[in-house]
Amino acid sequence: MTACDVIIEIEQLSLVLPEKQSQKYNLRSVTLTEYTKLNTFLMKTYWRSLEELQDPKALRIQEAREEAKQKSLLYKSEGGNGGNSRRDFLRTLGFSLAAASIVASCKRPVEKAIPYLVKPEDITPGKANYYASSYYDAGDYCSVVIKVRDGRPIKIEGNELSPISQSGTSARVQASILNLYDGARYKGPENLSKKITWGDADIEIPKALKEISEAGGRTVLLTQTVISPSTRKLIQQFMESYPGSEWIQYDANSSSGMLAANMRNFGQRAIPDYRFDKAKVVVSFAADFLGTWLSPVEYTKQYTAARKLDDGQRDMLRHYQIESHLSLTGSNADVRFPVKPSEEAGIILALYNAIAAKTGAEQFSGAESAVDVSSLADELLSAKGKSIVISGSNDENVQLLVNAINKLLGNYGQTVLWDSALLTRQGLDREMTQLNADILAGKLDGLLVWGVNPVYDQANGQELEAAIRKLKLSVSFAERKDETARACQYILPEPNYLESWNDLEPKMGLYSLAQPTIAPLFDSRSVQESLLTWSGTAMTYGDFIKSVWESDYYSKQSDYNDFRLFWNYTLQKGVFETPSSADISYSDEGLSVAVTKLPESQSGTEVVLYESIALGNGKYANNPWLQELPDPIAKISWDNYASVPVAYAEEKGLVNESVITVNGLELPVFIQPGQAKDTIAVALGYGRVYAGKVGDEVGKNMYAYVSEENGSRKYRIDNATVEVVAEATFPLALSQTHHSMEGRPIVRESNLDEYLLKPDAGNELHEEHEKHHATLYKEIEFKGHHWGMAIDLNSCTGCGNCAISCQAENNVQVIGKEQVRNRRIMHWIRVDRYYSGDPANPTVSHQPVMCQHCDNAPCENVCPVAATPHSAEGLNQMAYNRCVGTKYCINNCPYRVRRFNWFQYVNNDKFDYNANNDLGRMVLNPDVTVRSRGVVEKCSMCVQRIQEKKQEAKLGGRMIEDGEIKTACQQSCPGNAIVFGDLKNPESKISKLFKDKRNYHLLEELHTLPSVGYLTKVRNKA
Amino acid sequence: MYKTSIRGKLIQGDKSLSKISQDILAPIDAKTPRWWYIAMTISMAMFGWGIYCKYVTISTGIGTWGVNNTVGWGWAIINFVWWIGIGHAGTAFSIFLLILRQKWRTAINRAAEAMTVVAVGCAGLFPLLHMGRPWLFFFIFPYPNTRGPLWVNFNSPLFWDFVAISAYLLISASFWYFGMVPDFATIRDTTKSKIKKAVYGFFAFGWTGSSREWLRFEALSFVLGGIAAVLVVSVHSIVSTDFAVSVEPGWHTTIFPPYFVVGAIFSGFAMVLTLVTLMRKLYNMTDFITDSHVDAVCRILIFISLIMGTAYLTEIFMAWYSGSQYEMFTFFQNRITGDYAFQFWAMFTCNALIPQLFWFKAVRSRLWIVFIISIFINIGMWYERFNIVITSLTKNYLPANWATYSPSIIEIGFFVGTLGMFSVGVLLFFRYIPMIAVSEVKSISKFNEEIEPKEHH
Amino acid sequence: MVGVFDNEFDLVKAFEKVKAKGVKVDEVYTPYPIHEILEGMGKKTRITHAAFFYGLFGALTVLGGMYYAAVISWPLNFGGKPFNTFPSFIVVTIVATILIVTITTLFTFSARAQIFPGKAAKIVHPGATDDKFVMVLKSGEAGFEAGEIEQILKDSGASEIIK
Amino acid sequence: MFAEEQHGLIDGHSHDDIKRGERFFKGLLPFNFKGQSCVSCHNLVATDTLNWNPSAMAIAIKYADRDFESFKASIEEPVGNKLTVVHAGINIGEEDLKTVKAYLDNMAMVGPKPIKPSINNLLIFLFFGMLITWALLELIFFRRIKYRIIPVIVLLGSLGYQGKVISEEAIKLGRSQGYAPDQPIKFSHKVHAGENGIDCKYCHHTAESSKSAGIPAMNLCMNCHVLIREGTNSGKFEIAKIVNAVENKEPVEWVRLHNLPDHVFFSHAIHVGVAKLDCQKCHGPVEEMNLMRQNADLSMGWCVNCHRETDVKFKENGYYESFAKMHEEMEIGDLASVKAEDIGANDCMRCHY
Repeated sequence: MTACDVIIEIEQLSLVLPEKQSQKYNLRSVTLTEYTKLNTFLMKTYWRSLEELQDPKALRIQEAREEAKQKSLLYKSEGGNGGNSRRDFLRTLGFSLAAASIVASCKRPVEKAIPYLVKPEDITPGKANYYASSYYDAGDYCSVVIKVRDGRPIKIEGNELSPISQSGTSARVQASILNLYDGARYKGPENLSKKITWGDADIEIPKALKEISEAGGRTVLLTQTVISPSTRKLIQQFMESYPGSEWIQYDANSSSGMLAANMRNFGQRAIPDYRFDKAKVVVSFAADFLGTWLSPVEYTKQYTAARKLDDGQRDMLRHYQIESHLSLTGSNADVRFPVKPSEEAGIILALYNAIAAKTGAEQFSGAESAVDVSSLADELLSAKGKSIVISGSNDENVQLLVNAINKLLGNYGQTVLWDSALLTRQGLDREMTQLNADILAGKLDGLLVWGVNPVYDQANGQELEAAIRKLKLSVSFAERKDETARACQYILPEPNYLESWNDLEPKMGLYSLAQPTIAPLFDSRSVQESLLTWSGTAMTYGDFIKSVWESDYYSKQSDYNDFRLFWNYTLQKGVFETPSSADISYSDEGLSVAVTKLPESQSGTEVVLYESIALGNGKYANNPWLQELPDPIAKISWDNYASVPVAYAEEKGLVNESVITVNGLELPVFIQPGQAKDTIAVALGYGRVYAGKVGDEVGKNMYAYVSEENGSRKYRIDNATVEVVAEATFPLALSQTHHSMEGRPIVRESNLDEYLLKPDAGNELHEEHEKHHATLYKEIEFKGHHWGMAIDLNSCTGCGNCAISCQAENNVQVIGKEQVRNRRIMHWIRVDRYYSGDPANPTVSHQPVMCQHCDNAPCENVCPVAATPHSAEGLNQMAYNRCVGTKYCINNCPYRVRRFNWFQYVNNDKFDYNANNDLGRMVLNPDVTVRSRGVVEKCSMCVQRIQEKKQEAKLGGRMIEDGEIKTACQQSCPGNAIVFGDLKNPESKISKLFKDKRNYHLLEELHTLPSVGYLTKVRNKA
Repeated sequence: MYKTSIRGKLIQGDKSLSKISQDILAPIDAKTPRWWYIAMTISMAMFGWGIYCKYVTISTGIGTWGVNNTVGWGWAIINFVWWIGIGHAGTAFSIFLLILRQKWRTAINRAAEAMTVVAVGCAGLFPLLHMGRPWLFFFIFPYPNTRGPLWVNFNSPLFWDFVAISAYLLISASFWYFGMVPDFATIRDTTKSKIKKAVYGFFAFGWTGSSREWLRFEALSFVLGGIAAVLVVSVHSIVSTDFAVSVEPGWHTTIFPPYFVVGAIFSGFAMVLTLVTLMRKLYNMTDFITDSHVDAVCRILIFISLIMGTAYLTEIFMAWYSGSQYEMFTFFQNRITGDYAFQFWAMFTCNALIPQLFWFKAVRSRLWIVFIISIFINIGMWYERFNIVITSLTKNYLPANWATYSPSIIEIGFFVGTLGMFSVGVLLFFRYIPMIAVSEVKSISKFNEEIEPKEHH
Repeated sequence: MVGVFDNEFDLVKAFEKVKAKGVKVDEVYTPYPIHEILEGMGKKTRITHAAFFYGLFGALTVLGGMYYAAVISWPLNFGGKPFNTFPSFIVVTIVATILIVTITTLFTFSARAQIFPGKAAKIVHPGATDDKFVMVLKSGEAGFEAGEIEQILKDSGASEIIK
Repeated sequence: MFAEEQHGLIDGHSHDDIKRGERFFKGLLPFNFKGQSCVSCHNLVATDTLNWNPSAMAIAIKYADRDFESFKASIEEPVGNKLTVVHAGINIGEEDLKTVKAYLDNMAMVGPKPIKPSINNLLIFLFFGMLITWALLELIFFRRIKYRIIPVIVLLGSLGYQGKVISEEAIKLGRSQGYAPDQPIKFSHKVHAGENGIDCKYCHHTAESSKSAGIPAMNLCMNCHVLIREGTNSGKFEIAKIVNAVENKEPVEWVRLHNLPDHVFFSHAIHVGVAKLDCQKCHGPVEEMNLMRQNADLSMGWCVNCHRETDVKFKENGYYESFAKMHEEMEIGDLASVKAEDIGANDCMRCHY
């Protein structure tokens, strides 16, 4: 870096991204034609290189001319300034501290403004557009709205119109925006690492497919569960054009056992629609339905709705969780029983028997239950038709038993519905197992892999890889690098979901559309289009969907009498619902056999392999936001680890970061309160080896230990050999290291019965502190607005969606494992998790903490340079460009919500994440400054959103409506736990919540007068 | 009037005025001793490492330190307060003893003042470089600007700090310098080297020793002494407000200003003792820095040590008496016991217990024991600052934020660098500047009854 | 006429005698201040008074400046405090006043005592800064009789008399 | 081989041709043209902002890709009225003209000659630095000048000058008031907004509704210039650039004048759409500027002080009904007007987030 750069950085307060002039991509709002620039930039970086190869000489001359043109402009622009001599004077002066200011002006870069040639109608520079779309991957479905700013998708919001996700999203959905700008995406079609054109592929592959087909060979299209009706249709077409080809759906984290059981009981290869909002009692056997099980966003919405108390509701769902490792769901349960995984089946059987005994159904003998279930059975029976029993087990027999219990409880048709069955998981494991064996046995000729990664997530991945390499034809449609694609002959990258059309049917009768929000960044083509082309249909996939919708769905509605209107409105709303009903009856086929085949209780150590909240099946391991999201329970990022019970650790003398081996695999230890005795839990989805520079070699791949049992994948290791590796340590990036509240009134809670007697139960202190509210001097009066936020601790499940949503909205930087471990995580909103009670089975509390925007803010008083005063609207402001970084405010914030830029996190090779390349930086929100090294940052209550809505109101000459402004954390919160609004407006929801008896402020005894209120957590223990 | 017969001689040996000049100024004219070069090399090496660490800090960021989002201040602030404390000795000696008419101070105050200037210089580096963007330090100064103008926050203790430290540095440096002007004149008039004559002549500002000069010099000393006395109290009181004004448990307490001032004088006197014993040994200045000087400082240290002990106990009592669970936790579970018990007890032992050995004359009269104890006090005072800064920050209000802190090699290097800088400064002082205020010593020499007024013949 | 003495007591004795004669002593050079002489020379300094006014002026300026900046020019809300946070201002006022007093007094001293960088010393006797006490009398003064004065000096113990 | 090295070809032209062309262009080799040469109208270095004629560089770039015939035609048989008038009477041999073309082609390749940096200010600055050194040495060591006041005055004076330079530069730091760079097209606001009276918001039409006022897309220019192909001042050359840009889909790279630092968020909509400020309030008399110039210094103080002086449309805009108490005060007459500052316009969060 030259001296001038240094100074420009100083002068610009280094908030700009210092880039080469030619590639300068201004991330600020006022630039006119970011779209144009963007495309030029991308062409330059990725496409023009082809031309360069073709005619280097011609290009050189052209470049020379370009350069000359640039130069001429540079000189001219200096000439007009009259500052010519000044610049030169400074240029020759060199750099010293005293003359720093002088030198600074030496090289003010010439900024270009390039207007559109022809302005697109729907783009106004500086204004964002929103497009409804849908996210679907690895069984997670979410209806979303994409915020597109100057041609770039930059943020994902939940779609309020969707009956499934209802404006909620999950952390993975929020982070999916960054997948679009992932450097590990394939840039174009390849054949054995050589670039080819789509034309080549369209000739070679159909030829090979035809040859296989004609020779009577076998080709398999291996996909994840496909819920797109149009795609299912065109896959059928494709199968027909190549006889002998097969289509296998495979889910790495499968629900095969459930599907198999439902096929027996109901004849449906589907999963019924669980309605937690209609339930009074939920008993979950290791099903992490708030975190990862089936449709967690939807279930969180329903679950929290069934437990809300602020709208005069006086009844709450009661939640029992029986599980071995403390899951997100378990942490929210009213009653939780830690048991060994192999004991679960016995307990379910006992529960069945207890219920059967009272309902007069057949009882089965079996192993003794580890938990006394009689009272549970009574409670379930008293809530007949208003309860749900679920199990996370992937064992068909267990699921048959669970179905039988639900049947006995009369839940079908009440809380468990078949009319709107869930279609997002359809993979049957035995099909994949067979395919795996066939590939190894050489019984397969062609393999088309789309959206799955068997080389990574099958236990015999390496053998499989070698076998795939030997296939006659192997094609991967991978969007980004993965292990299976590496083994394939052809890589024909599919575009990101934000770049392509799609239609989805996540539930029966519920459809939604996905539309492109940006032109494909790379030379990619949707898989559907390839399949269409290869099956001889010359049609784009977008047109295909339209034709399918015109023929299939247009007739199912009566609102619009023109297909074009129907299509446009549906596209605008993103979702389309038709009433559906299914006439499905239950048959108890196989139950008596199933109970004999239940997994038996084991005596050895059992290892539970669970899906992690952040990474899921590991497909997006290269997404640094997800890698850095602390696990909601363990608060560890950037690794998977062996969760061991407290007692075990004490017995073996283990501490956090010790190392143990599990069946020979070394794993770092994390002592997890609530981990069942004799069990260990390790997350799946880590240990990718070919994911990209962020995701490679992070953690250990536990899929290698996934075995098979009763025809489905078994996420458990029985009788594991566990040994302590003496003296060894492995660093873990914990973002919270102390787990007890130390008796402090931080998370205040009560039980439903107490609350019903006295609404301020558990919150008596609040009134006490209010009484002492006194001040020496006149309080500052807020004239127009006073923004405030209320957080319902009863609704917060701790899922971590808010952290990522905030990260995307506010350009929060990723800092990597080492810095997280140094306790320097940048997340503006964090979810504190406390344990209380018995370490073997603790009570868990989640509490999101962000800047409390105190009216008597301690941080404001101590900043010497006035970088953080209070605004006239009650916000605690942070002017980055004024901050000199004394860190005093950090020290004086009792909540410790202020974050410091310890390093330059943007454009720094030491922090090689998304902000270190042009592509990754495209996700940055142009309305929020990118902070430089040495300044403090913190939650701003999304002031850019406040300003935008205020501007809209002012332009419309109207007052701001309550609920119009939504902060990023609030907008997509699946639990509706966060409410933002104007405290000056007595009618606003926030004003009402602040008067709620449950409302209190964090550390209110310090009289900091926070603008954030918390509503006490009310549990529903018996 | 000072009675030599009662309180011992102020200067040992029968020295004429000219002999006093010669003895004190000898190191300046003499050949540089070998140990000086060795010591200088070591100090320069330490200093150099410090500079490298500062370079790393500025070029890469504060991230190279061990501080984090919970513990925003680490060694930098500990060392800052420590150095400022040491920097109190000079002024304290000169001013308080001047006010108290303690004639014996004259032999020591120059060294103490020199130490002050260097120590405050070292101290000032820490708050400057612990900033995230030190190149913008001038934002802290309320100068008219084109930003509106945007001023500073006058409520911030850091702003007070900035004013206090810069004022203290300027004032103590001028106080020190103007005290030396007559001595520079003496060197100018006694030295044989032409270069020295010119250089010291320049620094002497044309001093001749005339009565008009002495008259105003006395007035100046009076004024500076008077107002600097306020500084001794104010500077460390202000430094203490960095902590006392905040809301952190263990910081938010009114005892801090007096407690800090006394602590500062304590550590300053200890450092003076360290330096003076060394000086006496190395330059054989036993005649000027007499046993009684050392004895007097030791006696003062006993007294201050008792105050320190009381302050510690008061703090603990107040934590309990306040009934605040956060305060209680900080003192009883994080200092007296807990993760930081060692640092607490090291502090308590070094500051409140070990100096009690000075009750024994046998201890006071053995220079090497005095030297060791003075080092212990310096260490103890460092631990005191560690206790205050780190224990409060690591475990504060929300347990979810609790974090540990350990310094990085860069932070350690920074501290070692200032130690090097300090000893470089002190060594230069030994070498080029009169270690003892010559004119002042001369003025007290008349109290040595050996120099009787001569009967004229 | 210059009288050089070896010690303070002789000088003071001679000084008193010369003064008693009614002869004005022009200047006395000593290695350290001698109060009898300083008083006897009859000179007064008003540096202390000046310092007081500097202080008064400094304090008012600082306080006024802060009030202007924080209340009038751009009032900002820090932590819900009133704009005029007088107690906070006091701290800075004290210290800044001390600084102002020190610097202005130093300049005053420098100007009045004619002690400034680069001044060439007019050395009457090189020992005056070491161990000699030097008294200078001007021959043009009223009542100056060379012989008489010389005798007084000699009697008081002058080690050297330069004419 | 030797010959080739000496007369090495650049882009198809020999060194000699280029040299010769340069001489013709600069009038060193005179040709018959009313005593003028090319350089009389076509600047080599952009200095005169009122020169409506295309600069040498602009011509060079335009004709670099075209053949000699079209170049020759533009000189000898120009189409535009203006060009016909000014180019009338040029008489230059074809071979000579070819060398001129060679010279221009070469210029398009290598770019204009760099301007040699002027170091006057630096020299003055260093000179004062030396004066300081001298004065110090004089005061301390030499002592040759009897009146000590002289070096003291020199010292103080020099320090003052250097201080002034440094503080002025520091204030100017990142500012560019008066910045008026040459643009790729000689677009005159005076002609459009002044003489032809086109409303600002016709071209900058998003100013009222978006944060950005918007630089008009080229197709907007074409609304008028589809008909108007020749200007009174600039002839056809400049307008042809617009047409060319639209036809060849080459966006025009304007040089931005108003560059706020990246940490400042400014919205035109609030100022133009809500506060109804005139464009001239900030941008100055644009209708009088041939070459667009940055009028205000765009400093924070400039923003903040305007907020202190400007009234808010408090009663007119329904949004401000949220400020109920202030409306009451206004009713009873306690409050005469509401300045932008009074509703928090000078809060940090308004511009920095």
